[in-house]
Amino acid sequence: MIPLTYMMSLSAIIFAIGVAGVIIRRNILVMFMSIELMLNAVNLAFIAIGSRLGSMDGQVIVFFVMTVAAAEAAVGLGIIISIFRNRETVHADDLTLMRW
Amino acid sequence: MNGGLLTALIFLPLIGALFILMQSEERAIWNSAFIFSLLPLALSFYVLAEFNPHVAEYQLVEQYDWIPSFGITYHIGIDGISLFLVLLTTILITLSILYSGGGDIEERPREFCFFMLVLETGLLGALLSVDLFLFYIFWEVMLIPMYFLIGIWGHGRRIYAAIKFVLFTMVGSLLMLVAILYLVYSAHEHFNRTSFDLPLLYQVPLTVTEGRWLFAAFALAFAIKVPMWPVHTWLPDAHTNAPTAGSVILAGVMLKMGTYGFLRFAIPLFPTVAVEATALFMALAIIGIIYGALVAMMQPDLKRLIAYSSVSHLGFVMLGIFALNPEGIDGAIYQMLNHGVSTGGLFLLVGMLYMRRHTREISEFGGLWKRVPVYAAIFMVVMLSSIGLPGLNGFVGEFLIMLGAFLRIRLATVFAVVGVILGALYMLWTYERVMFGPITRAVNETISDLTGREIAVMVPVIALMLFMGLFPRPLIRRIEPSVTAMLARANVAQARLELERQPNRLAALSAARQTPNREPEMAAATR
Amino acid sequence: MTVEFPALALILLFPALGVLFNLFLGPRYGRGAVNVVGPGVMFVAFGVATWAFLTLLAMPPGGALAVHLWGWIEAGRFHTEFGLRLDALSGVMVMIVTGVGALIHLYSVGYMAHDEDFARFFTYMNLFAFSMLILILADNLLMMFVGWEGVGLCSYLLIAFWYTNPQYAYNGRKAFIVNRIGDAGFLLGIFTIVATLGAHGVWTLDFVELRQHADLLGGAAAIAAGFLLFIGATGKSAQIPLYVWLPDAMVGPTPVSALIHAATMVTAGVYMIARLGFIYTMAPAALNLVATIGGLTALFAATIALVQPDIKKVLAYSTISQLGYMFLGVGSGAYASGIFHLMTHAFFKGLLFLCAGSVIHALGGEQDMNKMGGLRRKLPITFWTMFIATLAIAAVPPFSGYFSKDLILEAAYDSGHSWLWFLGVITAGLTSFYMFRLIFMTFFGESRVDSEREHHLHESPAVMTIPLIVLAILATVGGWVNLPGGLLWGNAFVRFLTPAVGAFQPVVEANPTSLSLVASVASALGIVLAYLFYLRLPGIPMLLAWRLKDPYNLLLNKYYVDQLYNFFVTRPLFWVSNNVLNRAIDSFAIDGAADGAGLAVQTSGQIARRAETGNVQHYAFVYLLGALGIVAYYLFLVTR
Amino acid sequence: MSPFNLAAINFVWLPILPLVVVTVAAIGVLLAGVRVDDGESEGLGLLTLASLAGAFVFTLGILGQYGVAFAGAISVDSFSAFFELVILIAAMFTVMMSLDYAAENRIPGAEYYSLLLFSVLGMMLMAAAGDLIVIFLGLETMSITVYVLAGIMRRNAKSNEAAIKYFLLGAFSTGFLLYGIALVYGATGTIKLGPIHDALASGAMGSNPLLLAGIGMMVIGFGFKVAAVPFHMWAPDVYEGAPTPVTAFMAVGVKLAAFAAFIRVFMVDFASVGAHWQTVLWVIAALTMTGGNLIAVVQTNIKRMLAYSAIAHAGYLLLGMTAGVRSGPAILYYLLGYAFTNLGAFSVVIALERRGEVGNQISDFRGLAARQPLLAGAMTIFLLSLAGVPPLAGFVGKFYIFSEALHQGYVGLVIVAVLNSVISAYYYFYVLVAMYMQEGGVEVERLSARPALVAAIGLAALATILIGVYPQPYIASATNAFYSASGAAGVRSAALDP
Repeated sequence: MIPLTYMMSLSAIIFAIGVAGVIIRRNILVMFMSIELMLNAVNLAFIAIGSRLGSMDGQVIVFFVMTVAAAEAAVGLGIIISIFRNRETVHADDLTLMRW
Repeated sequence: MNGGLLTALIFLPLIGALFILMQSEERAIWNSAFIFSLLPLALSFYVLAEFNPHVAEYQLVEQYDWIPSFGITYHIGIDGISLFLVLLTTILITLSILYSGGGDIEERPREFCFFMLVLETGLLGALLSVDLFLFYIFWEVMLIPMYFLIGIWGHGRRIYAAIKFVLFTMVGSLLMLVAILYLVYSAHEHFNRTSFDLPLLYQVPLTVTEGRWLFAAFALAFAIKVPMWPVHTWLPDAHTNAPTAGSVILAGVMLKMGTYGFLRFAIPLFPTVAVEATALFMALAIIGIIYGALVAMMQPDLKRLIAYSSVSHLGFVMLGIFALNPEGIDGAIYQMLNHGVSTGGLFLLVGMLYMRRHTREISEFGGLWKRVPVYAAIFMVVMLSSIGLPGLNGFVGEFLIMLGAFLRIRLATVFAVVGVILGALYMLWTYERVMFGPITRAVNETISDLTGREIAVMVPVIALMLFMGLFPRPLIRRIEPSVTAMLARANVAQARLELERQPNRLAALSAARQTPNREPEMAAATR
Repeated sequence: MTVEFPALALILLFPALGVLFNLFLGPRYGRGAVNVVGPGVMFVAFGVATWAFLTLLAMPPGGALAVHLWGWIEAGRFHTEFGLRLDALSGVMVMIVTGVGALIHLYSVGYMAHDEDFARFFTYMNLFAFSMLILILADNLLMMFVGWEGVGLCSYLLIAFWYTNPQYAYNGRKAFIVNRIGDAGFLLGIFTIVATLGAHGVWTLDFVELRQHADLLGGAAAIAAGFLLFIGATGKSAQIPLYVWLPDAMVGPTPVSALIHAATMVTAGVYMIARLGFIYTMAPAALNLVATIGGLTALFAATIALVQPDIKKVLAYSTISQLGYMFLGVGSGAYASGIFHLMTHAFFKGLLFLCAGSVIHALGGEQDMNKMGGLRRKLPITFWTMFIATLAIAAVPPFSGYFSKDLILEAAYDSGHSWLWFLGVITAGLTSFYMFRLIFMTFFGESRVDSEREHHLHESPAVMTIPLIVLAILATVGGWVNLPGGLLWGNAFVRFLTPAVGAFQPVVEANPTSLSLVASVASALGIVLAYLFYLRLPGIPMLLAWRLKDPYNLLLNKYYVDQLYNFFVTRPLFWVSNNVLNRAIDSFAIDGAADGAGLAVQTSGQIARRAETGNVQHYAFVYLLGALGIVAYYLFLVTR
Repeated sequence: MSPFNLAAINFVWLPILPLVVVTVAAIGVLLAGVRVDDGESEGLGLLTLASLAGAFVFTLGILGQYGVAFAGAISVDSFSAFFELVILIAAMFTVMMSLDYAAENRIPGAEYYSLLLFSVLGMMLMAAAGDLIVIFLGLETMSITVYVLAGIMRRNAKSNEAAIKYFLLGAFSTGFLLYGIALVYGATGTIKLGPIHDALASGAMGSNPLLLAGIGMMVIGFGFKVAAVPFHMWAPDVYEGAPTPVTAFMAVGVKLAAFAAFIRVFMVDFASVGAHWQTVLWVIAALTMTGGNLIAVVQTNIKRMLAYSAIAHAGYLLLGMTAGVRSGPAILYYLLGYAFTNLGAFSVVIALERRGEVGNQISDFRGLAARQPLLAGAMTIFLLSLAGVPPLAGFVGKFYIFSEALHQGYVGLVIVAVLNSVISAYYYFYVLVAMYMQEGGVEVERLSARPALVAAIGLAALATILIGVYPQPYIASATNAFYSASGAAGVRSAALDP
C-alpha cells in the first residue's frame, strides 16, 4: 500500500498550490477557488491519516469540512456578487477603499 | 482603627468633586469647591494635633484587605516624612482654589474644581499609602487631573505640554511598576507570601545585581518627577503653559512626590545601592542646582524662569537626601516644604500679574513698583524666601542641606554655595527688570494693585515663610524620628559596604553570605 | 561671669517696632508720625543700650550680659539658638550703632524732608538697625549670619532706594551679589567649624563654647575656617577683591552712605574677625592674609581717592582705605586697636558723609567738586564740622583719628609686618592729601557753583546740623578714651576690650614715639602738598594730569577693575548660560532628544502603516511570510 | 421549565441548553422577521435581547458543573461557562447598540439579528468545545456569519469590501487551521482534547515533526482570529468597513471565542509541550504589541485606531499565554475587563456616528466634553482603561498579566509591553485632547432618544470602574474558571476510558 508520506506530501503540494493561487491570481473568484483547493488538500491529509490510524474520525471530518466549504462557497459568492453590483469589478487590487 | 481619619482625609475631596459635578451655578461651584478644600485642610490640622512627635513608625494606621489574591491591602498611615507634605497639599489646594475663583479661571469652572479636588485626593493618597500597589494607583491617578488642568486651562502650547508631561511621567512610572512587581515576587520567594506592604518589602534580601536594577527603575521614575537633570525638560513646558493653580500644585506638591519617593521607597528599599550611588546622585543634584540657576537666568518668560529655578531648588533637596544623614534629610524635607510655599507663592504672584497684563514676558514690565507697591512688597518677601535669606524659611532648609552634604562630601557643598549665589543673581535681576527702573510700557501705568482676595491668598504664604524661618523646631521635631528610623537602614548598608571594602576577605565573605545567592533565577529571568 | 539681662531684647525690639509702624502705618499717619517714630525708636534703643553698657561697665572685666530667646534650628546632632550676648566688644559696637545710628536717623529727617517715600526710607533704616544689632548681639555664629545677610539686604534696598533710576537699581543688585559671594565663603567657614568640631563630638556655634573648644579645631581647619570667613569679611567690608560694590553704593541717599557704608555695616567684617580672634590667633597664615589684604587695600583705595572728582566717591574710597587700616590692625593680632579705629572712624567718617550730604543738599544734588568751592562762608557749620572730621581722619593730634591710626601702625610694626607698616604710613600721607584736597576744593578758593544754584545756597536746618555738631565733638574727643600708655588713663579702651578679644602679643618692640613721629610727618606732608596744589598753585594738578596722563587715567578709572570683572567674569557667565546651557544643551540636546523619541515613534508608525496597502493579496502575502517564518522555525527545531 | 431546578434535566442535555436556546432564538427571529420592514427592527432586537438573556441564565446553571458531554465533544466546566457568559454579555451589548443603528441604517433586521445569534452560537461552541472538530465547526459557524454581518450594508462599498477581505483571508486561514488540526490528529491519533492532552503529557511525542508542524499551523490559524501580527492585516480594514456594532462584536466576541479555543488548546492541552510554542508566541506577542501600537499612533479614524489598539491588546494577551499556565487566570480577567471597555468605547463611537462617514474621525470628537460632558466622561473612562490607567479594569488586567509573566521570568517581554503601553498612552490621550482641549467636531443627535445605547454606555462604564476598583471576585472566578478547564483535561480522559 502507499506510504503515508506520499499522501501527506501530495496534500502538502496541493495545499501549496492553493496558497500560491491565492497569492498570485488577481481575480477574487479564482482566489476563492484556490482556497477550496487548500481545503481539499487538507481533506486528503485527513483521509490519509484516518485510514493509516484505522480510525473513522478522519473520514467523518472530511464530510464536515466539505459541508463547511459549501456554506463558505455560498456566502462567499453572495459577497462577491454584491461587490460586483456596487463596484463592477472582482479584481483584488481594485478593492482598496480602506487602507493605511 | 481610629475611625478612618486618614481615609476621610483622602476621600473628602473626591466626594466634594462628585458633589460639584451636580452644581451648575458658577458661584455655588466655587463656594462648594472652597468649602470642600477647607474640610480636608481642617482635617489635616486635626491629624497634626493627633500626631505623636515621638513615634517614628506609621501612625493613625488603617489596614483592610482589598485584593487578597494579590496580597494587596488598603494600608494607609502617616509619619514624620509625610505629615507636613500632607499639610502643604491641603493648604496649597485651598489657596489655589481661592485664587482661581477670583477671575483667573473663567470658562468651565465646574470641571476645573472637579479636577482640582480629584488631584488633591491623588496627592494625599500617594502621600499616605503604605501599600506599594495603593501608592502606585494614587501616583498614576494624580497624573490625569493635572493633565487636564494643563491641557484645558493652560496657555500657549498647552496640549504639547500636557502630553509631554504625561508621557515623561509614564515612562518612569511604568518601569517602576515592573520593578515593584519584581520586588513583590522576590518577597514572595523569600517569605513565600505575596504582599505589597512596604514594611515587609523593606526586609526583602536581594542580590547586588537585582538591587541595582530595581533601584535604577525606582530612581528613574522619581528622578523624572523631581525633576533631576537631565530628565527635567518636561517641567518648563508644563509650568509655562499650565494655569496658575496648576503650576502652584505642580511645583508646590507634585514635584515633591519625586523626592518623597526617594525618601520613602528608593532609598529604604535598596539602601546598599543608594549608598553606592550617593556620589552619582550628588553630582546630578549639583549639576541641577547650577545648571538650573544659569538657565533660569536666561529665560525671558517669568514662569519659565521660575520653572528652572525649581530645577535648581529641587537639586538642593536631592543633595540633602543623598547626604544620607539626619541633618541633610531633615533639611531636604524642610526644603520641600519651603519650595512648596515660596515657589507656590511666586506662581500665584506671576498669575496675578498675568491676569492684569496677559503676558509673562519680563521685557513687557519694568517700574511696576510705583504702580503696585503692595504687590511689589509681597513679591520681594517671597523672592527673598526663595533665595534663602536667613530669617525666612528658605535659609533653614538650604543651610541644613548644605551642612549635611558638607558632612558627607565637602566638595559638594562648595558647589552648592555657588548655586546660592546664582539664585540671588537671577532672582534679583528679574525683580529689578520687573519692579525697578522707569515705567517703559504705557499699559503698565494703569495696572491695578492687589485686590483684597489676592492679599488674602498671599497673607498665609507670607505668614508661613516667617514662621518656618523663625520656628523650624516644632516641624523638624516631628520630622526627625521617622528620618532617623529610615536612616538606620542606610547606615547598616553603609557599614556592610565598608566591611566589604576592607582587605580582610573573611569579613567580606561573611557579609556576602548574608545575601542569598539567586544568580540562577536571574539567568532564567533573562532567557 | 555672665548675667541674664532680658532687657537686651529691647534693643532689638524697638527698631523692629519702628519697622512695623513705618511699613504698615507710616503711609497713613504721614510724615510727622514717621519723623518721630523713625529716629525715636533709635534713641530709645540707644537709651537701653546705654543702660546695658553701664551695667556691663559696673561688672568686673570679662563680664557679659546675655539673654536666651528660643531654640532655632535643631536637626540631627546640629543645634543652634537665638540668643543675645553683650560683652565688651559687642557693647562698644552696640553703642556705636545705636548712637551714631540715632544721630543719622535724626539727620535723615531733614535730608529726606522733600522725598515722598519717607515712610519706606525709615522702614529700611530701622530694618537695617535691627539687622545690624542682631549681627552684633548674636551669641552664635549662625545668628550673626542672619544679621550679616540682613544688613546686606537693607544695603541693597537703600542703594536702590530711588529705584526709578536703572543705574541705581543695578548698583544695588551689584552690592547684594558681591556680598553674597562673600557670604558663600562665610557659610563654608561655618560648615568647616561645625564639621571639624562635630568630628570631635562638639556640635555648637555658640561663641563662648567655640572659644572653649577652639583647640579642637587644630591648625589646618582653623586656617581653612579663618580664610573662608575672611572671604565673607572682604565682601561685607569692601576689601580686595570684593570692594567693587562700595563706590557704586554711593548712589543711595547720603545718610545711608554715612550709616551703612561708612559707620556701621562695612565694619561688620572687622567686628567678626575680632569676635573670632581666638580662631585667627590659632591660624597665623589666615591672620597674615588679613593683615596683607588690609594693608594693600588701604594703599590701593587711597591712590584712587586722590583724583576722584565726586565728593562722595572720594569719601567712599577713603572708607575702603580706612577699613583696610582696621584689617591691618586686627590682622596684626591687635583686635582691640582695630575696634578702636572702627569706633573713631565711625565718628569722623560718619560725620564726613553727613557734611558731604549737607553740601550736596545745599547744592541741590550737585556732587562734583569741580562745581563747588568757597562754600565755607555759605555753610559755616558744615564747613567747621567737616574740617574737624578731616583733621581727625588725617590723624592730626589730638583728634580721635590720631590715636587709633597710631595704635594700628604700631601694632603692624610690632607684629613683624614692617612693610605693611610702611604701606600704612604712605597711606596716611595720601589720606591727608586727598582729604584736604576735598576740603580745599569744596570750601576754599573762589566759588565754581553755577549761578542759579548760587542763589538758594543755604545752611542746612538744625535737625541736620545738630547731629553734625555732636559727631564733631565725638570725632574730636573720641580718641581720648585710649590715650597712649602711661598718659593718665592710658590704654583704657584696649584694656577694657582685652578680656573679650584677647591681648596683643608683639613680636618686635619698637619705640612707639618714633613710629608715630614718622606717621605724623607723612600726614603733615600730605596736608602741605594738598595746600600747595589746590590753594597756592592751582595749575599744578592740571599740569600733572597732563604730564602723567596714563597713571592719572588709571587712577581716575579705578584701575579699570570693574571693566576687568565685567570682561572676565560677568560676560562669559551670561554668554555660556545663554548660548551653551540654555540654547545648545537644554533646548537642542536634551529637549531635542525627548521630542526626537516621539518623532521616531511617529515616523516608524507612518512607515509601518504603509504595509496596509488595502490590497487583500498583499495581506495574504504578509500572512504567508509569517506562516513561512513559523514553519522555518519548526524545521530548524526538527533538524536541530 | 424553570432554570432553577436544572437538576431535573438530563445532565447530557444541560451543557448545551444555552446553545439550544440561542439556536432556536436564531431561527425564531429569522421567521418572525420575514415581514418586518427594515426601518423598524427594534422588536426583533428586543426579542434577540430576551433570548440572549435566557441563554445567559441557563449558562449560569453550568457554573460549577463539571465533566464532558456528547462523548467528549462538549466539555462542561466553568471555563466554558465563563466564556459563554462574557460572550453573551458582549452579544447583548451589541444588540443594545444595534437597536437604533440598524433601523437608522436600514439594515434588514431579521437577517441581522439571526446571523448575530448564529455567530453567538458558534462562539459558544468554540468556548465549550471538547474536540478539535467542534472547535473548527464553531469557528466556521462564527466566521461565516460574521463575514455576512460585516457586509450586511449591501449598498455600502466599504461594508462590501470589509466583507470580502475578511472572507477571503478568513477562508485562507481556515485552511491553515484545518491543516494544523489534521497534522495534530496525525501525530496524536485523536481529535479529542483530553486524549491529546494525555498523549502529549506522557511525553512520548518528543519533537515529532507532524506534531510540531501541526502546532505551528494552529498557531497561525488562531493567530489570524485573534488578529496577531503578522496575521492581523485584515483587522483594520474590516473594523473600519463593517457596521460599527458589528465591529464592536468582532473586536470583543470574536476575540473572546478565538482566545477561548486558543487558550483551551494551547494552555491546557498543549501545556506539556509548551517549549514547542512559547518561543513562537514570544516573538508574535512582541510583534503584535509593537506593531499595533506604532500604527495606531498615526491613525485618524477612530474605528481604525481602535482596531489597531485591539491588535495591541491581543499582544498583551499573547504575552500572558507565552508566560504559561500560571497566567491563565490573568488572561481571563484581562479579557473580561477588555470586553466591557471596548464595548463601551464602540458604543460612544456609535453615539457620535451618523449615516455614512460622519463621526468616525478622531477630529469629530473635538469639543465633545463641552457639548456632552457625560458622554465625554464615559469615553474618558474607556480610553483611560484601555491605556491602563489605575484604578480601572484595563490597569488591573495589565498589572495581573505583567506580574504573572514577570514571575515566570519574562522580564524582557514585560519591559517591551510596558514601553508599548507608554506609546499607547499617546494615542488614547490624543482622543482626550480632541474631546477636552479642542473646538469643533460633530453634534451628537437625539442621544436621549436612544435609551438602549445610553444604557449600554452607562453599564459598560460602570463595569469598567467596578471590575477595576474591586477586582477580587472577578479574579476569583477567572482563576476558578481557568483551573477547572485544566483540571477537566484529566477528567475528560477518565470519562472516555472503557
